[in-house]
Amino acid sequence: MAENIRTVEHATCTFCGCVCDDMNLTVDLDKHCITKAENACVLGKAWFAEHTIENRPAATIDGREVGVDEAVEEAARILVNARFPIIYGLSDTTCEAQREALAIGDLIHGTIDTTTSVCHGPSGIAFQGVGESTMTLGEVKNRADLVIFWGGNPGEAHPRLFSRYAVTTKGMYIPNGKKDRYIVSVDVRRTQSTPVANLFIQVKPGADFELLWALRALVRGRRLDPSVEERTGVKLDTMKQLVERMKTCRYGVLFFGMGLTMTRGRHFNSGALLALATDLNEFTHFVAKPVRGHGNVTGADNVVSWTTGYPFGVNLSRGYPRFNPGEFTTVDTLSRGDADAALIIASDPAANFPKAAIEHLHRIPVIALDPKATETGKLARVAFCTATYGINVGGTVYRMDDVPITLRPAFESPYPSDQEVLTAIKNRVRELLNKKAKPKEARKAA
Amino acid sequence: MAETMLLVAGRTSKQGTSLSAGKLKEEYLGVTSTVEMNADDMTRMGLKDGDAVRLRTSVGETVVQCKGRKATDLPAGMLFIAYGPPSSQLMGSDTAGSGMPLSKNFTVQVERAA
Amino acid sequence: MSLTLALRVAPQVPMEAEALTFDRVADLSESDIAALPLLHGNEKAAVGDFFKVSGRANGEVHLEGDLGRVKYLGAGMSRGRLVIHGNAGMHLGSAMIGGEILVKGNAGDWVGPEMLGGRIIITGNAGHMVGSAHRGGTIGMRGGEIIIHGNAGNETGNGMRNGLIAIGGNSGDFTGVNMRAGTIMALGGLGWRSGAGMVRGSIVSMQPAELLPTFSYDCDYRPVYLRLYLLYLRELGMAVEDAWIEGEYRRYSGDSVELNRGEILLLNRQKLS
Amino acid sequence: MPDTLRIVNGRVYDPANGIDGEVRDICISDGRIVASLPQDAPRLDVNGMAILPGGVDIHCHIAGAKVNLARKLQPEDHRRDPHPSTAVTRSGTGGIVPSTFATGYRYAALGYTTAMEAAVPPLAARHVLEELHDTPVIDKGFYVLLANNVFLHRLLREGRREEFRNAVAWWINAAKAYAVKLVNPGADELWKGQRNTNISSIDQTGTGIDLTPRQIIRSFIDVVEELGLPHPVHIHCNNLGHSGNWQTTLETMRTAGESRLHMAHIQFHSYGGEPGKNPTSKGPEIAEYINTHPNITTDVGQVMFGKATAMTADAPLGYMLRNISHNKWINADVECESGCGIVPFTYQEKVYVHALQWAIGLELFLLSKDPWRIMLSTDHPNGGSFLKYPRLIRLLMDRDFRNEEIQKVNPRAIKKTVLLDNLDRQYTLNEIAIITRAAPARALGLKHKGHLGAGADADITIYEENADKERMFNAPRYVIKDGRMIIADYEFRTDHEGRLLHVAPAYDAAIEQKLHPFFDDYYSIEFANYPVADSYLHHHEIVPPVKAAV
Repeated sequence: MAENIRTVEHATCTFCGCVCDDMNLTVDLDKHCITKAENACVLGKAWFAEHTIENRPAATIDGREVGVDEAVEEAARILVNARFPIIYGLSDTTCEAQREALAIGDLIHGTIDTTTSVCHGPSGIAFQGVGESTMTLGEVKNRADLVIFWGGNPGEAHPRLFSRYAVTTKGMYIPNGKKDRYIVSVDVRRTQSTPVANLFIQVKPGADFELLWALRALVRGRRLDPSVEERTGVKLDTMKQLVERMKTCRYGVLFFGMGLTMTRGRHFNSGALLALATDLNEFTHFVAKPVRGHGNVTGADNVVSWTTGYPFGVNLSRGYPRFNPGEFTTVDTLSRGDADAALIIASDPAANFPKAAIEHLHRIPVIALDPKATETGKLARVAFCTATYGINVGGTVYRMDDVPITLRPAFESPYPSDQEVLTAIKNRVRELLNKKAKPKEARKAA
Repeated sequence: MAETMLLVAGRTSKQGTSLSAGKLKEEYLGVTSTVEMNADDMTRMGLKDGDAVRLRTSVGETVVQCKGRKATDLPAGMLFIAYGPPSSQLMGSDTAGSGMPLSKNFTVQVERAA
Repeated sequence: MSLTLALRVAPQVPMEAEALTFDRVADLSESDIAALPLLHGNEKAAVGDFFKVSGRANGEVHLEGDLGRVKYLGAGMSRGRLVIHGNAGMHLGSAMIGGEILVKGNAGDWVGPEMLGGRIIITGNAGHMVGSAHRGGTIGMRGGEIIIHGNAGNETGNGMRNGLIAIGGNSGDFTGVNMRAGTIMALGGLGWRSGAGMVRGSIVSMQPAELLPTFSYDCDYRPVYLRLYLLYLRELGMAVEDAWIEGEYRRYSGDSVELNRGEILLLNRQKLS
Repeated sequence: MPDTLRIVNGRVYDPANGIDGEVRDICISDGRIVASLPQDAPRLDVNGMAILPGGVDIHCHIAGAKVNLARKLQPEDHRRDPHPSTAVTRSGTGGIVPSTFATGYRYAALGYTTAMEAAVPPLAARHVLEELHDTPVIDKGFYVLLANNVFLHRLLREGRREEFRNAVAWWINAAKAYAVKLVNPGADELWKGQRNTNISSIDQTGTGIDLTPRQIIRSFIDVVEELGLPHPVHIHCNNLGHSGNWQTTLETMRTAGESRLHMAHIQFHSYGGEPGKNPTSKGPEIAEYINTHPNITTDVGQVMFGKATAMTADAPLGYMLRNISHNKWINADVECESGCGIVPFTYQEKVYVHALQWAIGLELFLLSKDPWRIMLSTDHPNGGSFLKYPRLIRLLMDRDFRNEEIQKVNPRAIKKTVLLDNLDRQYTLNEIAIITRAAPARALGLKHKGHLGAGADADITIYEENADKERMFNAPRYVIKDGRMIIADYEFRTDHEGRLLHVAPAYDAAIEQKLHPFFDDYYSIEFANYPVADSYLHHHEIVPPVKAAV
């Protein structure tokens, strides 16, 4: 039986934004499953173990099993007839598939948004306001002697951030790993990430901005009202000590999570943190990095940006890209009832979005692509079961620090890839649009 | 008698691993239907692990099971839940020109579900 | 009779109607107005597909119906008066230069972004980003007036450089964030973190507010300009109490993270007789 | 679309073949220029028009990680300049850092058919290739950043020359690059590891790496020569933008001895004066050195007034500009390889320093005697957009226009230059064809580009002649790429995917045994996953070495 066991070295896990590319996979080709994922964390092990070939129809229309071609036809028809079609998701698929989704958006004059808008979208807005001093993760490994985690719980959401990139790992100027670093954690509650920290600062809920702003004032030597202690729950002495540590370290890093982006203040919370890192460069080298969620959400940001000039929340109604979060982002286009059709790729808004948005998804024709059964797939008019990226499908993904990595798929899937389905939809959309345009042109000629 | 508390939604390992298994599977639905609560608050409210509580905001409500956490881990008046369909029921949809609904740190009314 | 455009077909998806400004329609016939372009979702349409056009402009143009989904009404307008009998959608009076827009209803997000001059009056509530800069930009409203009788959302006057924003009710979080100059008067309360990153300019409120730790108390005083502003707002029909005109204000300067030359004035309620 | 075409009745400007405005037929077959075609081949009559080879941009920043960061950074700039789709082309946005599709189309609409992205850390090579794949019409390639490569420094420090050469060749192959780029050699360790400090002299010691910039530069010049790369070392010198940096620039050129060296955006390196104080012009001195040293080629990096974006692997420079402009700022460290700084910037006519930079660029153009060695660039988008090239061409071709413009700028700056000292040279159309086409193609070693002789790529631009050269160069009437009519009568007729141009120097694979452990210790990605797979090349061409590798 040995010939039906395959090993894949240096494979990449696409579960979270760490995108660790040192997986050694053992694959049972008969059973279509990965039996062992060496080096994977608890999340990665589940990711590899659970993505087997399930017995699901490759395509359904209104829950009825159909051929992929028929589903493509119906999907194209929905998109071509819509006046405000939205395309959403895209963070759990390859850049190659993302590019096809953008091409469709261009053809149908739709609205394109990714899961970034409900993840670090606010950090993206903040970035557009203040810029960002940042780095690839290897710099943290090699150089960072001060690492601050703010408003996130990587211990549970990004388990190998600590061991592979940022805390215990040894690097060029950090020969002893954690011993050579000082770790600070700032959060509203203790989490599984807290024990790793040399210093835990518990900030009152909703006071992250005030604390960051106070640190900025201290870094710049500016006036600060003593009420800040009461407001943030953090002693002024603690703030001053932290500021001193930040100014005197050699290479400081601020990692931040959705404790900043999802709470009141949103992009201004992220902006305050980015500005703090920028300010500190007057004294030493300091960088910041949002800890991104899904495997290729950073790739989605990159592809949407290079294609349209904007990272997410892009509308093409006028035949060219426009950007406006709050207007063209998916929570808004759904809960306001703007969208009249939705193409959702590798994401499950029907399970995670605010109630009002989910209710609108029930009212409009939805096309869903996902390797797994989801709430969104359940309500979709057209649902495709696709092969899983990184497990069955090759392509490119970007790590949270913008480093692109090529996938090494483990075994073949009977299902088409997202890219294949999207390419088929794109081609059919183009044909339908040409047909639609022709009678008009003919009229004009006459 | 409902009490006002602050709900934090977030990710957990268990949510992550059960997510890979499938979001319509029992384990995932279980993980996302459990709210962590300060143990002292629970005692005061006469709640024990596994009891059903109703969480309500101006947007909607949901019934989930509660689970106690030490006061050092979770301050009094704070709740934690893994993202999922139950937390969605409580979220408002106004993104204030950002695209992001407030998904963490929002006030909820908490009471024992009958 | 004046020119009236009455909505007769409700848009099914968001509509963009930058043609509906005084400038564009004032000198046109009914049929020419009906032929002006609109964008209905991603489809090109004409004003006449959705509106019944009647009359001729005599200094005023009236829009009737619920236009809550119609964006860019009065965008770039430079003269005349546009009266909207109903709600207005997003980007009302975007980059407006002159004239007046009156909304007898509520307005969506982005009222008067990057506005240069003229006046916008909203009898109901306005959304977020009133008089603000667009994302990535630093220059918000540079002149003119926005008068909101109800409440306004977050980031009112983001990056504001000049002009007046007056809000009869509450203003949301980050009122006057990153403002460089100009005046924001929120007669109701201020949301969280007002004036964050402000360089210069004034934010005024009649209600107590919790300010950022980077704002510090200076003095109590009666600024003369404030009386003039309040009298002016009363003239415009806002409910301005005598005590506010007579009252003393606590002055806080900030944001110390920036130049510390902005001010927040809060009515000193203890000293009210 | 016929695959043959005879273009008749146009004036041909093909300096590489000694043709200066003669009326000649140009024949195209299967994407190449051919000596003749049957008489019945389809014809295009371009009476009254000028036929030039397609433009070649030897130095610009159009794709990759830093460009995309700069793009994402400036929604307010894109907003003003949308790029709508057409029946045959994709949509995008313009502004100072256009989206990829808009970049390709806009270069084509300017008559350019080749452009070289000038700075890519190898770790981001995959990214740049993905973006270049989405940059339509033009042929393109990129230069890989190696001057601050920690592993290469290690080999140099230990005198392991043979391994150094093999490692350089390995890296070029791993990235699929076209040339070797050095940026602020040896300075990254000071920036990242020693509290944001910088190098101030080419012979500086105490760089944290036990190497001087000069040692690094000389080693790369030798190795690139040994590898026979078609383009020599392409260098962004130390001290860019600092007053008094002309000495560093001269020293850098002297380091090359008789070897070929391409000096990037030399305008930014031609400043006199004291460090920290206002600069003066050393344009004439730098031009003189170039005039007397035929081994040196350069592109100017002209500053054009208006919006720009500084984007550079020279991170300390980015920070300096941030402190001047107080604009939003990006710093992006790339492990073991590079740094990066980005700042939106606006050049203003009345500002002394900006006007001086503008004037020094013009001095360099006008004082350089050999147009084959001074090429047109704005270091897009650092000195201004590539869309400003037509205006720059008019400044060079039209003395009266230039003098009018000189009157508009800061007079104190002009007095520091020789621009008003009877510098009345006007570039001829033939010389413009050299500095925008023939010379960059030759400097790049692209034998099939920059000319219209038989065997050349059929990359052709046809302009309506116009006394106003800005208008003339703003919009060619026809643009032909690989023999296909891309633009006719000023409109796009078809989309097209250009080629990726890269080199593949030979190396001893044993070097991988040395590299592997270093990657395990200090990189954050697996060694096996680092080299870029051929699947990213799509439509590509390997340009052979100018001589066999050693």
